Parts: sequence; C-alpha cells; structure tokens
Amino acid sequence: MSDENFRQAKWSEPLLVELEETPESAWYPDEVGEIDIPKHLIREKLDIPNISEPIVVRHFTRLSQMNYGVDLGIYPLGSCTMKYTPKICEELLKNRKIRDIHPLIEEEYVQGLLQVLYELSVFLAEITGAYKVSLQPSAGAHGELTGCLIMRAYHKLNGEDFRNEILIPDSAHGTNPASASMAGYKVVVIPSNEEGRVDVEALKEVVHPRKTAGLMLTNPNTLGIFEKDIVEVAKIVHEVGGLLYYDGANLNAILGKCRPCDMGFDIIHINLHKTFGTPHGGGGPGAGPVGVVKKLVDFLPIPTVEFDGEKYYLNYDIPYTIGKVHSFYGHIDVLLKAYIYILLHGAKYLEKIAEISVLNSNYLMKRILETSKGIELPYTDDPRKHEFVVSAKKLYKETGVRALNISKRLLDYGMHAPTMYFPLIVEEALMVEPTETVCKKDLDDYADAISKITEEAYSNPNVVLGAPYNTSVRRVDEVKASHPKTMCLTWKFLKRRL
Amino acid sequence: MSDENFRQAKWSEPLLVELEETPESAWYPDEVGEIDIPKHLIREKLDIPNISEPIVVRHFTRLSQMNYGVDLGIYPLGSCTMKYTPKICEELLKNRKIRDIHPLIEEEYVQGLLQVLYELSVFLAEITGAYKVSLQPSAGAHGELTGCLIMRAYHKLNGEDFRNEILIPDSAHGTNPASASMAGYKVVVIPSNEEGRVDVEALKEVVHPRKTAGLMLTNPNTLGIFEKDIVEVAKIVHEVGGLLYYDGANLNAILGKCRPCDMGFDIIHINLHKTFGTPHGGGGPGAGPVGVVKKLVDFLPIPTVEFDGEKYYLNYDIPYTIGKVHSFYGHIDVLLKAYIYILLHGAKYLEKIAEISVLNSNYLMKRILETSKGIELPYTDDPRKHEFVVSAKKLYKETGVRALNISKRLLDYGMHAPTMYFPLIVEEALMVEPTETVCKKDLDDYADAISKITEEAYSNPNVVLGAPYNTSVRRVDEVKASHPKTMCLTWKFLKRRL
Amino acid sequence: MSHLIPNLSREKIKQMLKYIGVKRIDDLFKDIPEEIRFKGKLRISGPFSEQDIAKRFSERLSHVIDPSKILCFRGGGVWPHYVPSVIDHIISRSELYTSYTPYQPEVSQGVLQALFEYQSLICELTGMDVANASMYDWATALAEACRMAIRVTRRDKIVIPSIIAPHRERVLRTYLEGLEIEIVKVNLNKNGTVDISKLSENVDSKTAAVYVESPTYMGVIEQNLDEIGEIAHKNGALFIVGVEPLSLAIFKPPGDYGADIVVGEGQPLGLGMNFGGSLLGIFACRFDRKLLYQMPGRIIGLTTEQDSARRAFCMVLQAREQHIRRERATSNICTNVALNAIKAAIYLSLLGRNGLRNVAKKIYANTHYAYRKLLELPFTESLFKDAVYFKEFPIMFKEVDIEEMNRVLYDDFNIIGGINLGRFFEDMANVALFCVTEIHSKRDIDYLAKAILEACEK
Amino acid sequence: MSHLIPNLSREKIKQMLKYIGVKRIDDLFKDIPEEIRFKGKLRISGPFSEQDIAKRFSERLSHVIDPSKILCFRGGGVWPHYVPSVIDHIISRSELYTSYTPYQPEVSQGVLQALFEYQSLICELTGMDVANASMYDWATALAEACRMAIRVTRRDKIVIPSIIAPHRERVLRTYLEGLEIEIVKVNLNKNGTVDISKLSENVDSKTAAVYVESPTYMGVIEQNLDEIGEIAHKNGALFIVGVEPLSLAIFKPPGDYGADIVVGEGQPLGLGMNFGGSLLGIFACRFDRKLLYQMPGRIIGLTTEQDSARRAFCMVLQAREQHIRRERATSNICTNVALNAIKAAIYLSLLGRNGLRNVAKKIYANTHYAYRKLLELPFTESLFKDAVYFKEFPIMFKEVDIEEMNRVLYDDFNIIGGINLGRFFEDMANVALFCVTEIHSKRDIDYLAKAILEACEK
Ligand SMILES: Cc1ncc(COP(=O)(O)O)c(C=O)c1O
Ligand SMILES: Cc1ncc(COP(=O)(O)O)c(C=O)c1O
Repeated sequence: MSDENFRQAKWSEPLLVELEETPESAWYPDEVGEIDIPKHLIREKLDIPNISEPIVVRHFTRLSQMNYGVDLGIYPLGSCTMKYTPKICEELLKNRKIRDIHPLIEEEYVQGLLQVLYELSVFLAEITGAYKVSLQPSAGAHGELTGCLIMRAYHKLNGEDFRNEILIPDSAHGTNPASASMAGYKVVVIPSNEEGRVDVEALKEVVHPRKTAGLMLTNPNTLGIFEKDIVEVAKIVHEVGGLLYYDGANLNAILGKCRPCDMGFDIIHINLHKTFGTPHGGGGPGAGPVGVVKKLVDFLPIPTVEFDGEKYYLNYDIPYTIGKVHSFYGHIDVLLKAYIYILLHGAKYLEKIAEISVLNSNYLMKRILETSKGIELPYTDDPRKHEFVVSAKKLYKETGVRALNISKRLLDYGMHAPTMYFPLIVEEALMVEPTETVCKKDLDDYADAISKITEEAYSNPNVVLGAPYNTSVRRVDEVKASHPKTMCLTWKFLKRRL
Repeated sequence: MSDENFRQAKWSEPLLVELEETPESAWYPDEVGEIDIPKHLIREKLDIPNISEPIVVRHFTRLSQMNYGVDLGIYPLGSCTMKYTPKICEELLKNRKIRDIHPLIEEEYVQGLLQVLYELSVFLAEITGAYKVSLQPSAGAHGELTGCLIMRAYHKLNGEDFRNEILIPDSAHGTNPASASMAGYKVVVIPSNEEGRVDVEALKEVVHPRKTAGLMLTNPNTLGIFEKDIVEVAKIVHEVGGLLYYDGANLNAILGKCRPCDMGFDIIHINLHKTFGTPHGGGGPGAGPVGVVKKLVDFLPIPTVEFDGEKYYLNYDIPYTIGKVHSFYGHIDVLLKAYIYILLHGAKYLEKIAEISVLNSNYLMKRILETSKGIELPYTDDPRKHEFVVSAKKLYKETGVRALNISKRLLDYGMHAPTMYFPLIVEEALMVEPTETVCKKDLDDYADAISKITEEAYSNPNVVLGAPYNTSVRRVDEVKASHPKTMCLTWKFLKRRL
Repeated sequence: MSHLIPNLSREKIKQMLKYIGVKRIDDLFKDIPEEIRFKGKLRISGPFSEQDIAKRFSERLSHVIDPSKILCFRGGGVWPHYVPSVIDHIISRSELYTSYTPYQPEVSQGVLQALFEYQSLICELTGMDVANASMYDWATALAEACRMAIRVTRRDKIVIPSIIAPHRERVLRTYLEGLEIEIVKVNLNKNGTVDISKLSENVDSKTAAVYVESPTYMGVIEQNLDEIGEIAHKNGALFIVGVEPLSLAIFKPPGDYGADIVVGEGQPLGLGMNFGGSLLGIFACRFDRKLLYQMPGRIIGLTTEQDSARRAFCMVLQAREQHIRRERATSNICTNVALNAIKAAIYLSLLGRNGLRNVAKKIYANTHYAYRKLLELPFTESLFKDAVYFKEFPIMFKEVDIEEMNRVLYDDFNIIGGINLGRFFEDMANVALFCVTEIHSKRDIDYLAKAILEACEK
Repeated sequence: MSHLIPNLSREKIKQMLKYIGVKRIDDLFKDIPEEIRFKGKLRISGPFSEQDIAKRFSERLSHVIDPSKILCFRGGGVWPHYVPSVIDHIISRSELYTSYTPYQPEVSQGVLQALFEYQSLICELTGMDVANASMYDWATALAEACRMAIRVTRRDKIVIPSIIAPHRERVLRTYLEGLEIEIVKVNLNKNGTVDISKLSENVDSKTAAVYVESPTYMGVIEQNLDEIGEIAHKNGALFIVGVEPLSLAIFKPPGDYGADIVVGEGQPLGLGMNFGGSLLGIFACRFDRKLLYQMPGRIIGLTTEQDSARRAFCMVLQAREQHIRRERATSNICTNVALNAIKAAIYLSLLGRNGLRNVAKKIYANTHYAYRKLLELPFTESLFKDAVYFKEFPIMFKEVDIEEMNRVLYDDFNIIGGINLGRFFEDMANVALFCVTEIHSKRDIDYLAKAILEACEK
C-alpha cells in the first residue's frame, strides 16, 4: 500500500454557467401560450443557463467522481460515525408511496407510514431508555435546541425561569454551547480533569440551585472516554434542580450496553445519520429525534406520532409543548432509513455494532501509537470507546508537521483524514472513529499510512507539508477563499471580478 | 483544454479473492438446518470468498470509477452510436411490475406489458418500413443470424435450397459474414468502388440466379457514406431471386429521412442499443429486433406479440417459422427502454436525431481535416452521414504515429477514442461517430485534441507513442494477455502461476 | 447485520483483542459502572434479512394510498411537483450521498462545487448576492432570518402579516422563545395583500425586521413590495421576504425590490413531498458584510489551489460557525440538508431559464384556470377578489363542510382536495386552499370541478 | 426530445452549416435519391414530456398484476429469486452501464476487472477452467456449445435427453438449422434421470457431443454424471452439461465429473425475471487449447501494463472473433450481456460461499417440503418417485385441469401456480411443474397446498 496506488479523478469541470448553452431548447417541454401577469410584477431577466440534459448529467457525474464517500474507502472522521449505509435502506425509500405523499393528507390514508414512524419512535425510546421520542428535529444540533427549549419550558412551568445557565464541558462539540445560547441560556464551561473526564469538583463549584438550568454532555465524550462518574454528575445536577441533556452523537459506542436515560439523562437526541447509518449526504439531511423522560413528555414539540390501540395518529394535544421546530413531522426520508437499519440489525446486532466499533477503535489506536513516532495519547490510558483522540504535538515540535499535514497526506493514500483540531482541549488533535463497518485490513492500512507519514515527517518533512498530491485539486487556499477582497460566493462574484 | 485537465481515477483495486474475508458471516442470513443430500452428489469445496457488504460495494464502486462511459464525456466510437441515455428510461424500468414478472404468466395478467411490446413493434415497423417486427433477437448480430435463417427458410419453401451464397461488401462489419456463415451460407465479398460504395459492376458479376441467397448491407455504410445506388443494387439482387438484408447499425443517420424497406430491403434488424439509446452496458444487454416485408412474415421466430382488436397475445402460430432464437420473447428490459425513448422523441425529434447526428459528424470531420496534419479522408468528398472514417496513413508514414497511438493519446484528454482499424478497407482507419447528444464544444474540443496530437506526432512523437498517461492504467500489454504462456483467464490461473 | 460488520468473525476478534492486550470485548467496556449497565435485551425485533424487511415494509405501505392513482390538489408548504429522473440518478451516486460535510476540500470538490452552483443558482433566482448552502426548511430559515435581523439591528420587534403559514409561524415563535421578542401582525387588504397603512403604523424604530411572503400562504402575489421595503428601510429595519422559488421564474425577484434577506422553501425544486420532509430551506441575502458575517449556515466559496491559479472550492467564513465560535455562533446549524440543495441545483440547471419559465407559466395558467373553474360552481365564492394567484388559491364554500367534501372527493373520485383552512384559521371554517401545479392537466382540473360539484350536491 | 439534442438551436446549426460549407441540413442528405425519400411523417406520437411518459407507462402497467401481492411458484427457465439491493445500486453507476464493450482497456478497467471476476466466479462455481464473459441465455449458450463441439470434433450428431426445456430445444434446433446435424434423444429412467444403457446405444463415433442437464427441466438432479461423461469421452464426443448455478453451491460441480463444456442460465444470480429477458448465458469449458480457441464470445484476461508489472485487464483471444475472423469466427456474437454478467459477479461476491450455501440449502429444503406437501393432497401423484429435486418438481394431478386450477389459484388466492406441462409435452396433460425458491417461506408453501386443495375441490 503506497500513495502510488491511488489517484482521485480529476475533470477540471467548468461551472454550469460556463457550459455550452442550448438556448432554444428546454427540458420542460410544454409550451404554454402567453399569460397575462400585471406588468409591474413581471420578471424580465432570468440568468439561469439552458443546458441540455446530456451535458447536465455529465457535469454532475464528473463532479461526483471528485468526491470521496464511505463507499470508496475508510472515512474515520471522529464524532461523525461515517459508517456504511446498507443499500436496502436507499432502495426501499424510492417507493412512490413515500415520495409522493403530501404531509397534510388525512391520517387514515397513511396509516402504514404513521405506523412505521410510531414503531421507530418506540425503538428509539427502547434504545435510549427514554419515555417518549419526538421525530421532528432535523439534525443533532436541532435536537439540542429542542432539548434546551424543553428545559426552558419545564423550568418556566415550575416558576423557575430565573434559571439561566447551562453547564457544558470544555470538550463538548460546538453545537452544544451554540444551541444553549440560541435558547437564551448563558453557557458555563466545565473543565475536564486530567483523565479527560468532567471534573466533578469543578462541576460542584458551578452548579447553582437558582442559576443552573441543566448540563449538556455526550457519553462517551468527544475524547472517546466513558464518563464513568456520570451517576454522580447526574446526581449533582439533579440535586440543584437542573436537567441533564445527552448529546447522542456518540451513541454508537454503547448501543445495547447502557442507555442514556438509565445514566440519569432527562433529554437526549440521536443523530440518525451517525449511529443509525443514514447517509450524511455531504452535509445532510440527517435527523435528530429527541427523547425525554416521563416528566418532560408534556413539553415535546407537536405533533408526536401516537397509537391509540386501533389507529395511528398525529397528536397535537400536548399541554406545554414548546411548539414546532420543523414545518411538519421531521425528515421522513431519513427516519424511514433508520427504521430499516434498526430492523436489519435487531437487538443482537445493535449490540455488536457497539462492540465491534469499540474493538476497531482500540485496535487502531494501539496500532497507531505503537508505530507512529511523534503521535501521543493524551489523558487516561483507559480503553477508548468507538473513537479516540491522539495528539501530533510532539511531531509538530520535532518536525514542523502538523495534524493538518498528516491529514492532507492521508488523502494521498485514498483514505479520508480524521477529524482535526477537535476537541479543542487537545493540541494538534486527530480524532479517529473507524466505525464497525471497516475490516481489519482497513485498520492496518490506515495505521501503516500514518506510520509512513510520520516517518516521512522526520525524514522528508517537505513532502508531507506539500501534500496532498493525488487529489483532484492540491492544497486549497482557504484563506483566500474567506478574505473579503478575494471572496467569491457565486458565479456573479466571478463575473464582476473579470 | 489540455491533457493536464484530466486524470482518471486509479484505485489499484485488488481482486475479490484478495479482499479481506469475513468467514463467519453471510449475506444471506437464514440459517437452514442440515439437509440430507445423497452423499455422492454433495459438493465439498466452494472457493467463493465471503466478503462483507461494505467491502463488496467499495470494490465495485472503485472499479466503476475506473471506467469511461457516455455520462463522463464524448464517446465517438464509430458504428456504435454511443449516445446519451435519457435517465427516465432507466427510472421507469425499475418498476417491480417489470422486474418481477415471470415470462410464462397467463397473457391476461400482463396485458399492459404485451401492449407496450406490441406498440414498440409497430413503431419499429413504421420507422423501418417493415411489415412486421419480431422483438426476439438479443443484439444486432443475433438479428443478422435470424435474418439469414429467414432467408434460408424462404428459399427452402420455394424449393430453392440450392442458394448457398450471401453477398457482403468488403466494408461490412464482421458480424455480417459471421452470421451468414453460422446460417450455413458461403460468403461472397463484394469490393467497394473508388467512392467507397458497393461496386455495382462487381455485384453484377457475382450475383447468380441459383447461388445467391441474398445480400447484406448497411446504409449509410460503415464509411458513413450513403449507398446512393441502393435502388439499383436491390434490383440486381431481387432480379436473381435474392433477398436484401439491412444491417441496422447505422439507422441513426436516416431516421425519418428514408426507410430501409422503402430502399428495397426485405429483412432488417435494428440495434436498439445504438439508434434508440438503450445503454450498452459495457457489452450488452442490447436488443436486435428484426423486421420483414410482407412476404416474409410467415418465417418470423415464434412468438410474435399481436393484437386481435381486443387483447394482446403471443402468437405461436406462424406457419413457416424458423423457430426460436431466444428462450422467451427477447430482452424486455431493453425493449421497454427503447419504447420510452421513442415516445420521448416522437416523429419530429426522431428526424432531428438524424439531422443533428449528421450535422455533428460533418462538422467534426471538416474540423479534423482542416486542423490535423497527416489525417486524410479516403473515398468520395460527399458529405458523410452520422459517422466518417479518416485515415492516419500519412501521419504514420511521416511520424511513426499510428491510428492506435492517436486513440491512446486521446484518452489522456478525458475523451474516448474513435473506433480503430475498421472498416478493414481503410488503412490506419479512425471511425468517428459523435452522435446527436454531444454539444458543439465537445466537437471543437475533440478536433482540437486531435490537432494537438498530430502536431505532437510531428514535434515529439515519443510522447504520443507512450500514451496514455492519465488513465487508471497505462498501455496494457495485450500480447502478453493472449499468449498461451502468460494467459490468465481466472483467479485460478493466477494462483497456479504463483 | 452480520454481513454489514466485517470484523465480526471470532478469529479476527481474538486476534485484535490479543493485540490490544485484553481478553474479552467486555474488557473494553469495563469503565461503564455496573449500576447503569443495560442488563436485559433490547425489545427490538430482527435481525431481518433484506428480503424480509422488504416484505415488512411493503406490508406497511399497503396501508398507504397509492399516489399514482390519485390526483392531489393540496399544497400549503409542500406541493406536488414533477421530479425529473436525472435528479434521483445523480443523487444516488454514492460519492455524493455517502460523504460528510466537506471538511477536507481537496477530496470533496464534487459536493463543494455542486453547492457553489446551488448558491449561485439561488442568487440568480432571487436576485440576491449571497446564499448559504441550505437551512432545514422555510420555517427554520425564516426563524433564523429573524434572529439574524435581531442581531444585526439589536432590536426586538418583528412585524409579520396576519396570515402566514401556520407551521411557519409556530416554528418562528418557538425559535424566538429564548429572546423576548415582540411579534406584531399586520392585517391584509381585501385582495389578500399587506395593508400598507397598517404596516406603516406598526413599523418603528424598535422593529428589527419586516417579513412578508409572496406568494403568500393563500397563493397571492404581493403587489406593493417596493413600498413595503421602503417602509422597513426608512425605519432602519431589515426587509425579509419569503418566496416560493418557481414563482420567481416569472415574477419579479426580491433583489429587484430591495429585500435584505430572502427565505423560502426549495421543495418545488426537485424534491419529493416525502410526507413533509426532508425539505430545503432557502436563505439568501444582500452582499453587505454586516449581513454576511451574521448569516447562519455553511457557505461555499470559489478559490484556487495554494500554489497555482487552478480553481478549487472550500467552505468559507467558518469563523461564524458553532464549531469555532461556539456560544457566539450565528447559528447552531451543523448538519443541514446539503444533498437537497444539490437536488435543487440539478433541477435548476436541468430546466434552465426556458424550462423554469415554462413550468411557472404552466402553473400560473393552471392556477387561474382552476380558480375560474371552481368559482363557476354555484356554491363557491372568492376570498380575495382582485388577487394575482400563483399555484394556490382559497375558495369559500357556502354551507359545505370541507372535511366532508374532501372525504367524498377521495372516496368517489380519487382526489385529495384542498386544505381545510378552518383547521388553522378561526374565520375560515368554510374555506379550502387549493393547489395546482404543472403536474395537472386541464382535464384534471375539469375533473376536479366536476367532482366537487357532485360531491357537494350529494 | 429537444433537451436531449444539445446542438438543436437555430444559431448553432447555422454556424456549423456555414463551417461545413452547405446551406441547409438537407444538403447533407442530398445523396439520398428522391425516390426512396420518406415523404410523409412517421406515425409515431410524441414528443412526450417525462411526466407524460411516466403517466402513460404507469397507465399501461396498471394492466399488469402487482407482483408484490402475489406468490409465484412458476419456474421453467426463469425463476423468482431475491435480488439484493446492492446489485441495482452498483449497476446503476453510469460509468458501467453507459460504456461500450471495452475496446480501449486503459479507460475500461472497471468493466474488464468486473468481467474477469465474473469469469473467475463462474469457474469456481462450475469447477471449470475458463468461462466467457456471457452469452445471451442458456438456450443460445447450449446452441453455441453444440456448434463448438461440432467444430472441434468435426462430427455431426448431438445426443440430448428426451426431456429438456422446450424453449432450449427449439433454440438449439434453430441454431443447427444451417448445418446438417442429427439430434438424437435419449429416454429417461423412472426417476427422471438419463437411461444409461439407452445413452450408450446412441453415442457413437459420429457423436460430437452428449448433452445432459442437472437439475433437469423437471428439477431432477442427474445421478450418473460420471458414467455419462465416460460414455461420451469413450466415443470421442464432448460432454456438455447444462446447470442451474445456485444448485452448484451444494451439488457436485461439472468440473468434478469430467464435463468439457458447461452452459447454464445465470438469471438466478441477481437478475430479475423481466418477463423473460434479458438473461445471462453461462458458458465455461476445460482449459484445452482445442476448446479454448473454439470458444464463442468475449474473454477477459489479466495481464500487466506494457512497461511495468502493474496489473491490467483486457480482452483476449480476439482472433477467434467475428471482427477479425469474419466468416470463420467461432461465433457471430458481438454485443453480449456484459452488464448481466457483472450483476452475477456482484451477486456471487455479495453472498459468498456461506450465503450461496444458505440459499441453495433453503431452496433444497423448500423444494422437498413443498414436494411432500403437495403429494399429501388426495389427488396428486409423483412423476419421478426416487428423484432428488432442486427448486422444481412435477406433480401429476388426477382429473384436474391444470389451466383451470391455475386460474382459481390466481383469482382466489393470488397464486401463480405451476407450469402446465401439457402445453409442451403430449404425455403430460395433467402435470404441473412447480418451483419453490428461497423467497418462499414454509407458510407460503402451506398456503399453496391449502389453496390447491380448495381450488381442486371446487
Ligand atoms: C459531538 C457532537 N454533537 C453534536 C453534533 C451536531 O450534530 P448535527 O450535525 O447532526 O447537527 C455533532 C456533529 O458532528 C457532534 O459530533
Ligand atoms: C455495422 C455493424 N453491424 C453489426 C453490429 C453488431 O451488432 P451487435 O453488437 O448488436 O450484435 C455492429 C456492432 O458494432 C455494427 O457496428
């Protein structure tokens, strides 16, 4: 395995506006006679190119070849759980009985769809220990906002709207503070201890019976370390009247092993596009269902999908609902894929997912640590869960090669880079999450590549610093891209500049 | 546009047997208890690897990226009519009401399918001027065999089974003589005249009232030249009692302009995977329906699809049928795509196909001839039809660069090569068929690339001779591949050699 | 199931455990305290084979109406449109749909360029300067636009028309919950457009934004957009416009009448209805640093390779985003609906201006044809008499129970009728909101009118 | 239609015509003699929009039964099997399906390697040494195998069992029409296998090939394959075996009992039934130059780059083929069914030996369960008593009209019953050939038995 064995396709594909136009033809063929729109409302110019179908198809087909996806190779982006998506999930979703169904259709005409959604919500409740699950939120961050608003509504109903702080560990994902803040909360950061876990003493210092609205946490945390003091943490927060929010980004590691609500969490979200293998689509659509313990059921967004023993229905009658967070009932297309995914696995293989993803992660971690000079493991030596974070700080000091450069060089091997520089508490962080859908050889190859790259960093750092070489474009100038003078955000910017 | 702008993906993908196995898992999960097969019938060893789904999908996805298709760019393989395939044809074919229908189902349960097939046969008859069309043959060559067997059956019924010769021009595709020979005929080659057309005088010399069973011809011929003497040719053959067979590979050029049976042909085939845009699939499945004039209707293969005014049915009652040439009724999947394709276009745009494919061809020909040194046009100066053949003989003489080398170098530009060394009557032939689904810029780019390559041939021939450089593999050793000592036709050959 | 997890063989597990230096897989979970371990077995059936799941799924879906046998005249936020086959074909390419957000631009040029094209196309369509790479839907785009206006202006009042889509209003209110914002509603004229003098009265120096929609929830094209914009701007408020994108192929775009932010629903641009999701929130604004730096969501830019002039794409202005700015981010949005944005890009480029114009004209013609047809019925009345409608229009039915009518339309005519507005608006008990698009033929519309006649005479 | 033909704009056409040096497009067609010009307008409707075609198509298909609501127990050359979703996903990748035969190997490694894997997998499955990259179907593969045997042996007699699939026999006879070949049929034993002594009598020094099938058209696994092979070889004839590929996962492969050529139908390996096409003709033989150089069809080989040891694939032995050898080619086949071969390669690699064994075992178990179940009915009898069946078996129905029974099975039970063998074989008026595969559950089979009972008691 060497970087000679891979080259990404390169097509130098022009922009759509630069392709050849076919001014007199149109895809949508019905010629409609003149219509009479009041003059002052008429649009004069519409600058969208007329390109024929063969050329459009070619354009996007070529573009797609210049994109890396899970189906092409290992994609161990930490925190993102980039696993293989079973094709049956995609195939079944092509059914017109999903695609062509209007959301405001009478419930009796779509009982089968409602049933599937209901069953999914029950599955997710079972998996997380939640009492009830809303399928409405569109993604993890959206679930977080929903959760924070539920906290808010809960405290308000209790006459405690003075609670205005949410506690968040310094290792948390950026969406946690952002969501808390969107819900009108002040964010209080809790430091991690030398083990990489929530510092319980520090927590005790900041919890406050009138200020603390709640705590947001993911477990295992973003270092891949299990927060083994979680029971105590929950107790501390609960004792001051706060609620615990579980960021489900890392649920993959504990499927069937332990359940967030059993740990003491009151509100949880689940990123279906991570743990339940719905494809990420280059940035969505995902789905972030939110589950709550019993006492919070009356705050869920409307509507929930319910079953009254005879029929399935949308329940808008939720007394203290926070309202709606999405136009209708959530990302149905994504939800159904997760439903199929769950049934494909069943209880037995859901647990295997946790086991093998953790096994793969620890195996790969050891392989990297043993063979890659300059790469170190911060914090505890405890086994990691589905992901782990190593630091290239030493390598950087000794060779000038950074986590970023390792990442770019990995691309030359036809492998995707890990997540870089996250969590923020680790310098030169590389966050690696292989998932359960890779094979052992993938792990060995990945470790070998990193080993070679670190060797190269010591022997010939310029090669690493100049990477990548085998990708459809070489190192992209991101500074120029965001600079006010050179920023180019649409075709028009380009035209103006010329 | 330069060869710097393209690089085909390269994955160096191992063979399936070399991928990591997952010995204890299986895609098909039902565990069946032991079954009792008589001992002596039991298979012991089955050497097919157990590979998990993610790895299988990755394997074939990577392979696909190392393959050039119409959706990636111009593919002007002469004689192959590699046009863009409308995606709606693919989409509609995914219907389970096609895929999961058994061929021996009662006719009344599949009236809709039979109707579509019937309508298609009527369309094809209308387009070719045939009296009736059989949809059974699987490809062009299969249609030719069917046609030759119809000739045979016809002459036999007339008590003329002594007719044992089929006349075929020297410019014909190899399948024509091969098919004639399979049907038990002797092939008599007719030379082309200095215009690149059938030499009528030579024809007159070889037709024979007792020997000639028929003549096979494609029009426009494989040089892209219209056989304008076709009426006379037909007369000559008919006068001695022979039949005319039309090889439909070149039908694209004359859609709606003239019809083979109006020219005097008695039997025709149509390559749906050429003229009617069904995708070629890297070598099929295609379809080669055969049409005949009225007097030959009773020889068609059984069954034909018919309509009795009330219902559609399969007609097995054809008095002198040649029998069957395929297990059931032909390549239904392909046939239905052609049906959709035809309706997408309608009479009006079918004619436009002919017009624009011919326009594109003549434009590209002129561009190449005017800008590429060493490339010449053999035969007449008449406009070509949908394709044209140029010769690199001069270039070869002057630079050592052959048609083959030009072809390989074109690959470096992300463009597909023309058909090479066919027809056999042109030395260093390049046979170019752009089709109507490319845009002007494609033609200009193609001509520019050839121009650059010919310049390079004069200035720096070694670069051309060493091509291709940008493809997933470089020049393939085809001699080694076919050499008895090094031939490797399966995984086992490889293992044995090691 | 087992074939999805390559390392599931006993042998391999043993080998890997040995290398790690532990005995059992369970040793890797030993830091999970006993008391919170899940002891039972999840009550989740399976594993099922593909074949069995396909069966189960199709069994469930047998309790869903077959849309190919039905005429749907319902809109209200999600509309029946034709989805060209090219979209599904491209979108099914796994390089695209199995990729993550393009954090490594060098291997993600495909998604990046496609999203850049999407942004460009949305800007062409709306007449705006910059667009982000998507929000979840129109409702959340609207909510984020209002939050953005509040940040930009540091004011705390939002003015909206008295009638906007109920679900959009509901989401807007949810999103503003944390902020103590006043939402003021302005009444409509008799023709369904915003009452300008009422608007004037309500917009003041505390107003962060004026929001209007065109076409409105009732399908009415707003007539006085210039004036509304002026009123907003005169008071230092931002002018936010909500749009249905296909209408912009024939109606003046917001860029022409001074909109600061445009939001809308991209579902008509090649997305299925999917029972309401996923959708595509359009979000665009003027090029103004103050606005740009407050924009939520991902933005893609065109740049070059570091060491050459060769074009390349990457995400830009990430300093606005949550993963860098955390609690001070412009939004918490992370996973958005990128693939849906790519669908829209394919749709727009496939149709081109000619195709888009044709679709929009057909919708417009159909709308007016249907409107007139339904008004010809003896028991109907127009709600907004002099309105210019696009795609949707409300019809008042005298002494007709809309729910009952819809039931008969479905049972006897295979028609999904208009939305019963009484469900959402108290004063509209007898009003139904109909939707016609390019998928309907004149014959379909005639059939609808006839069916309603028969249904109501029953 | 217009969007499919990029150069269709008046302006561009003018420009191009000018460059070419003619005035009108018609000038390019002026060499078509007036007398044969098509003067009218083709009677072909359209152009239709995608949307309208989709409607028309779905209207037509509304007159086709919905297979998802039906249980199909019919085989006889094409069988209902489960098609894994991966296959359609991969096969829909347009690099594969929009490519031509790989004449330029450097840009066609994908199809080439996939076909090489197919050949390898077929050889593993059949136990043979070389396979071609596909024939149209089993029937044409058989016909070509016989022609090949005739060429190799220069003899003119083919010996076949008295019962083979009627469509295969028909195709074989058609293909041998041009050569004067004697086809001799050998009767079967009571257990449905070939009568060895009768066979011995008929094979002689004029015999080019002995052909048998296992499982036979009747689903019977042939018992004496070693002996049959010996008889053929003793007489200098080739031994051709026809196979159903899934059966080879549990039954001895032809390579183990001396077959020279193997043919078969690849449809069970991941192809739909598609109303009978397209299919996949399997063709494999021993590694023997005499055979290899006479093989029809494309063959792919593994080789290297010219200037390095890096692996590469290309077509081999093209000297056999029509485009080089013309009338002396081994076959006229050119376009074959490559994409179907790739489907089979995906199917085989996805299932692997475990999956294949499981499928085959399930089919075997189902077959025997169904066979016993149906024989338990009061009015049924076995045709071949001591046969080992795979996937199919014939049942004789006393005093039952099979067509009538099938009609009731469909009308009342949504079942497609067994093939009425009376249609094809004179002496089998009351015999139906049933097919059960892995898609059937025990419950399905019980339901079939119950349905037949009720149908026949009517
Ligand atoms: C730990 C963590 N929390 C939250 C999120 C946000 O989830 P989403 O992208 O679905 O909004 C992510 C996504 O990367 C994450 O990794
Ligand atoms: C002129 C001509 N005739 C016949 C054929 C054979 O057609 P098919 O490949 O469909 O068997 C071809 C195919 O390339 C051809 O070009």
